Amino acid sequence: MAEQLKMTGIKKVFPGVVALDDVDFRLLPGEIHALMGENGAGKSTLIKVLTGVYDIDGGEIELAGQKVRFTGPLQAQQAGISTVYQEVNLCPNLSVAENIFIGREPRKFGRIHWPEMRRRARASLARLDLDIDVTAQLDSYSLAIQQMVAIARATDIGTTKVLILDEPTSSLDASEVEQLFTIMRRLKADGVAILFVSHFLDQVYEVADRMTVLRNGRLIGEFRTDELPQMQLVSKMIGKELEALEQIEEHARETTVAERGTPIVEARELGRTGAIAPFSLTIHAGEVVGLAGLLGSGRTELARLLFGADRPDHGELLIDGRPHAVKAPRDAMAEGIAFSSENRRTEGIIGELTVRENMILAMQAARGWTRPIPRRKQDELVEQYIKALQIRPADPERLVRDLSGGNQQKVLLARWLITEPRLLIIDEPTRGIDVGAKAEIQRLVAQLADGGMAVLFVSAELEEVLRLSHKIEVLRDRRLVEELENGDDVDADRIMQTIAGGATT
Amino acid sequence: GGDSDAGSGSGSSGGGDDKITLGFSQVGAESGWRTANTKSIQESAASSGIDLKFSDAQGKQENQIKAIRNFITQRVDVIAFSPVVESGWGTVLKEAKDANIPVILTDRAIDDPDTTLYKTFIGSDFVEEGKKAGEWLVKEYEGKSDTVNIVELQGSPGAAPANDRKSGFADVIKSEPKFKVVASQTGQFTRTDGKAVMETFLKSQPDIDVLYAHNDDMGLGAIEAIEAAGKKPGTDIKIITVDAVKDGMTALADGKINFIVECSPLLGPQLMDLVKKAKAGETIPQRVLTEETTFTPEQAKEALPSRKY
Amino acid sequence: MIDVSTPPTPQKNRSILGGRRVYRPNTKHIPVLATLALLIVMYSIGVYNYESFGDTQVFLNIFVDNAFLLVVAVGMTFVILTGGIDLSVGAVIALTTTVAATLLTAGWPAGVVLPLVLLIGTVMGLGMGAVIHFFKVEPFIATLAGMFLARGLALLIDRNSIPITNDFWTQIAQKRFRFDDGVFISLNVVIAAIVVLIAALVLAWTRFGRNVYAIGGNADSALLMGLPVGRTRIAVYTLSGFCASLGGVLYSFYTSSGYSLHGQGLELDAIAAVVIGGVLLTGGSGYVLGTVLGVLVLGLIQTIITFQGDLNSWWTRIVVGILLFAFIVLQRLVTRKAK
Amino acid sequence: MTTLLRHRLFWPAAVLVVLLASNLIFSNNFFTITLQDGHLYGSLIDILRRSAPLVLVALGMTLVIATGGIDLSVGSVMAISGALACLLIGDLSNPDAVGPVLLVVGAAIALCLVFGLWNGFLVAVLGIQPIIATLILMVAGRGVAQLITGGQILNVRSEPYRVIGAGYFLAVPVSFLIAAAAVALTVALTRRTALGLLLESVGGSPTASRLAGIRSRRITIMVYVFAAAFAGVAGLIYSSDVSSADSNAAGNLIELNAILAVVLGGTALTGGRFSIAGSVLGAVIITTLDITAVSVGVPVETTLLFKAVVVIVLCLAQSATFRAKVFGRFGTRRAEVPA
Ligand SMILES: Nc1ncnc2c1ncn2[C@@H]1O[C@H](COP(=O)(O)OP(=O)(O)OP(=O)(O)O)[C@@H](O)[C@H]1O
Ligand SMILES: Nc1ncnc2c1ncn2[C@@H]1O[C@H](COP(=O)(O)OP(=O)(O)OP(=O)(O)O)[C@@H](O)[C@H]1O
Ligand SMILES: [Mg+2]
Ligand SMILES: [Mg+2]
Repeated sequence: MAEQLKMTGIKKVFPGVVALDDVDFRLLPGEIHALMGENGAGKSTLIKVLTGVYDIDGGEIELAGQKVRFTGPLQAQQAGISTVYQEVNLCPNLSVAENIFIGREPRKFGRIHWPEMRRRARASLARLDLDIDVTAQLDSYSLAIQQMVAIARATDIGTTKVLILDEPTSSLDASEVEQLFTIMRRLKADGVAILFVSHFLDQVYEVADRMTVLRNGRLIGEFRTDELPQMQLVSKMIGKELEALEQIEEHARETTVAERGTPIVEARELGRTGAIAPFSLTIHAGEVVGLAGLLGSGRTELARLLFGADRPDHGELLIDGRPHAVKAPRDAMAEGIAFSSENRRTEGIIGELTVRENMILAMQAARGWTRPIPRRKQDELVEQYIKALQIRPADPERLVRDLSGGNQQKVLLARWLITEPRLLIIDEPTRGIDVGAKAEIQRLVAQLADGGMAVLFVSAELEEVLRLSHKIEVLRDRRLVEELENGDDVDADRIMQTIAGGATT
Repeated sequence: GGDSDAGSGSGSSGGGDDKITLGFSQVGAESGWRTANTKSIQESAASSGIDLKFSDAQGKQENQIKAIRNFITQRVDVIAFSPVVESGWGTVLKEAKDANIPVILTDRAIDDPDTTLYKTFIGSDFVEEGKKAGEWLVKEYEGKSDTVNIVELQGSPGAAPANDRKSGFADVIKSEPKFKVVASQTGQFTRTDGKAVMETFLKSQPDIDVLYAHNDDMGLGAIEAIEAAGKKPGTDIKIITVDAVKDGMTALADGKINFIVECSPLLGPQLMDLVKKAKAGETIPQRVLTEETTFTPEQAKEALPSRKY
Repeated sequence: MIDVSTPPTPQKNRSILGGRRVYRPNTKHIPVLATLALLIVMYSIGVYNYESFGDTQVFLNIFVDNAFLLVVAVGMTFVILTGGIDLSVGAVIALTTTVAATLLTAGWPAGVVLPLVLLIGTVMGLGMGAVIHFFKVEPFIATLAGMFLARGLALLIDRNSIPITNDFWTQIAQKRFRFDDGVFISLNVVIAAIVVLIAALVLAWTRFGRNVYAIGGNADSALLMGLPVGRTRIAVYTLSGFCASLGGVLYSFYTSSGYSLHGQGLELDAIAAVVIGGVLLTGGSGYVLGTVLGVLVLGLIQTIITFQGDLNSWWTRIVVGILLFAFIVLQRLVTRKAK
Repeated sequence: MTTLLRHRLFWPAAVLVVLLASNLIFSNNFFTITLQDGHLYGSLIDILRRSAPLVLVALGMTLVIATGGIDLSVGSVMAISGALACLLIGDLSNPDAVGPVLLVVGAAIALCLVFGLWNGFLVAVLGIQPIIATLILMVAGRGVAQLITGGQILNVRSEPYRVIGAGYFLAVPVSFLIAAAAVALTVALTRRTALGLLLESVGGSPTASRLAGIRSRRITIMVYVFAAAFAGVAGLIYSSDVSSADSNAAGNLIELNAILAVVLGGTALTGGRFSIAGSVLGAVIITTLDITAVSVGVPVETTLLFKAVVVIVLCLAQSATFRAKVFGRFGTRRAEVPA
């Protein structure tokens, strides 16, 4: 079959980094092709080079046999390439409907046909099984919904010949992922060539026909999915043999909380109107508490209340058994609570600061501006965490915005670990992180908990929650519905049932 | 001190009683001269029992037009204003004329050919001021044939006094080729800029005989620069300025300035007379000149004790 | 201010953006509604305190006297919506009036001069937009240079003010639409109204308009979404340049003169009007209607000052500041509460 | 060589050098520095001395801009501080005594601190957009200054006061020393403590900063206080230079020049990373530009054009994209889109 897209000898150099070095890549019509690699391997860069976001430093691109070189995403889009970039790249100030249709709004008499646009937006979201108010501003929705909207935008274009999805599932739940896959399969049947990036190997194996593996900006090879077992794929991505992976598998929740004294944090009927119904919850030292629930069920809201990112209007919060008014993140930090937001781009990293500065930011904020952390101490800490989290490139003076998505996430995590909190609240910490690093982070969490740190762990990935947590709080419709001790009787099905509201309590 | 009271108007609009209401739109408060002008008008309005509606245009023509339009809607008896610029008053003055409100121009003229739009113009003639400055210079250097190097500190570029004082002066001195304006820059009518520009002149012009500044303030700033350069103002460099505000007169009396052309801001009493006449419908001359003179150091010493501003 | 927190959603808004929420104004409309409410309050205070303040003509005069500002502010709205700024507008007005007056005095026909001067501003805007887009120069600096350039050119052409005596020009300048005895608006107001209307339609109903919002929301994202960011950005500055020169033409109708010092500081008034009207300076949020209200606020403050009539120069400034302060703080508090 | 070319401040520095060199052509003793009455005398000394107010204002502006704000009120604050100082010194029984004059200076700066707090309060606590929040003080503040001076120019005869702006210490201009001290203080404050980092963080992303536990409110207030304090000192220098307070002229349009200086120095108006050295360089360039215009004899009508041209050239020289397009490849990235 003739390639729909062919890239040969692609080279891309950023100051100080060779992001892509002589990479070949091809995409056939009617296939789903996974692009695999560790964080910073060059996946997103390859995509951006293709759609003309970046200039190419070498190599050629052919689209349906024609040599092309796009000067920008607009041209690429006009040529039939539709893309979901890694971070949610939509306009927060526009309505959901507009975000789906901007640039190709339905028009009548030369003017935008708003009712039609809303109707079609609803229809296109319905295909993803999402029923939301499309006239509401995009930023009133959670990141997951925003991601769905981005997907809806890309999959709705009728003339698409190539569909590119760069980690579209990073904050989606299982059911949303299924919806997406259904759509992908349908498009594939229509002959669309689909490029799919994900760090979830299961997902890749579920949908992809073939895969291309990158490592350190170099092409490792192109494989048929059914010919490359998962373990081998990982070793090709990491470039090492498989011990690393083994470690993940074997680490289960073998650790149990030794004794539960006074809880570090206790929420009594804490709530915030419109965000989450009053809930009660205790978190003890050394305990990992997982939050499970569907998209929009209120996990993030719950976490934010505990950290004081939003103000509760109901109930009280006890820290070390004493009532405490947590009015702002600072107050929570003073009590040793840390919170890493799910939305790393707008609420997490500060792009124009360096890796080092981003990492020490929270610690510095806690100390106040008059007591700067000595430079030597900074360098030590930063070096330690760059190593521990395998941040690449391991250059503390690089601007964070020039890092790959996964590495940005690690920087954010490091920021909070450096503060050595008593309670670490992490919302989707493994979003967009590769298998190796994910294992690393999971191990770290377990280790920290063993060392006495309490962790509130929010993840869309149920497996992960199950594996790490001692206790799982299930949310439904912005209400804490059940608390499950993570024993042998608890598994994904059981939780799904609770989430769905069918479990007997 | 900051004790100057806010105007004298009672706040209620005209009509009803037989008190004359005068709407006056001032250019702004861009200089000490202007403030003295405002004060004079406010004081004389109060003392001659005229209800003054005062409006400050903050240096913008559009504000002035707005103010005049508002005076018309408020039906004041007489409108007076110091035009920010010369041109562009036809429309709004026609409205005033249609509403039968007499208009008096103060301080600055307008260039509308239709002179029926206003009753009279009272104020100084800037070109004439420039000429007076030039004439003094010509007389001062009478009989000498050496080149006279002149530096000029202009007012804000485009402002009518700056334009006219420059051209009046140039007209007079061009008759004798020995007068050479070697440098001419704007000092924005302010002391600081006057000083700054003079500092640079002193370095870029090896030989300066005369300084002509479009107002006292720039001249006063320049004096500081001249002194800092180790020269004697008034002796090493002769200085001519315009305005005759108190500080300028003091410097003149001290011999640091050689000649000042007066430009009097005290239009108030004359204006109030005209207002009364206009209201009564008496005929008044189209052009009323303010009484202005020039000062030499000796005259300055005499005049200083009785100087009001 | 009694009921500002829950005013009914205007019919028009509902049809554009409303949909299902009827019980609460769209949060995006709150700043505009708050401004409107406060404006009414302010106007009522004026009527209560000053005799004949309530005359229709006093109100209409605000439009008559600010038509050019309104036009300029509309152009500025587009620029600010994309997150930019245009400091050159005041100077472009000066340049426009100077060129127009010079050419008319030289005997050029009005039919040639009018399009020509409109072109001047447009081209300047285009140039600044191109520099901003292609060379990634900050809008502030690019337009500041544009401001120096335009005023410098005007000054070079003529440093005196030049009267305009051209028949066509004076006729237009004195054209009045009378409704009643002594109640009128000028042609300028009509032109400004048309500009406002077109701008509102463009922003709400065209792709270009929506792209403007998108760029203001997040220019990087807009680029990745395949929107013509560069084209839109250049267009926005071109538009602002056009509006500025149209504003200049209106200004020359208004004052029948050309002068290199016209419109000094007008850029700040325009920006203030836009921002008071609820447009975010960071871009992406706001309406032309808000800008109209912003201009009205400035005009109303000016009118109140004139009616007060006993303020000397410095008290004028202080009172303007106080009124501005009161207005903005109240607007802020109302908006915050309603959200 | 390439690292030198790449350095952020290379191009501004190059422009400065060109400006200075062009002076040399027109006045051959431009670089001569002599000792006159026991102090240094020469054009270069003039540049140092006269840059002082702008450097001070630009310093404060840099910090404000780093947090993503802007301060339009600096000019008015300058006027107020000079006016108050002159008023108080006029009331002193012995204006030549150093102690009381220092007290007066302290009082003037203290008042400025209050104004800074006021700006900071509006921006950080009430959440008003900085441009509008500071516009209030910009308008009203000049009125206050005029109120203090009664609209007149207040003269003072006080030797100690004169020293601030026109005096010399060890043959070096005091105003220059003050500015240098302020620069040193700012550098120490932002780079020796964590203030710089926190400022850049707040400017880079307010939301993320809040979640990282930064007291952005306090920091924002602080920078406005700084800006006002520095503006106050600049106002003292300005008024002391000519031993009088002119509340109209003091600080007129300095906000524009200061912002220009900051941006020329490489700090983006959107906030975040800032460069103190860059702002100082920018301020010196602007002062040199003004002096150059006079010393090479640019006619008044063309001064603005001259300034426009230099600003444009400087901006283009600084724009990597422009250099890439004109001189070949210097940068590789076309669009700066975050990963
Ligand atoms: N704008 C940029 N400037 C400099 N370096 C960059 C830039 N964008 C990416 N890089 C570097 O290029 C390399 C490849 O990054 P890329 O974003 O393509 O990785 P990725 O494979 O998508 O990783 P992830 O799975 O974490 O998203 C990284 O080392 C990154 O630091
Ligand atoms: N199905 C939905 N319908 C309407 N709004 C929703 C829905 N899901 C989420 N939202 C919006 O998302 C916002 C965030 O919800 P929250 O962050 O608490 O969810 P979450 O459980 O953390 O889910 P996520 O996995 O999306 O982060 C809410 O403010 C809500 O407005
Ligand atoms: Mg990536
Ligand atoms: Mg969430």
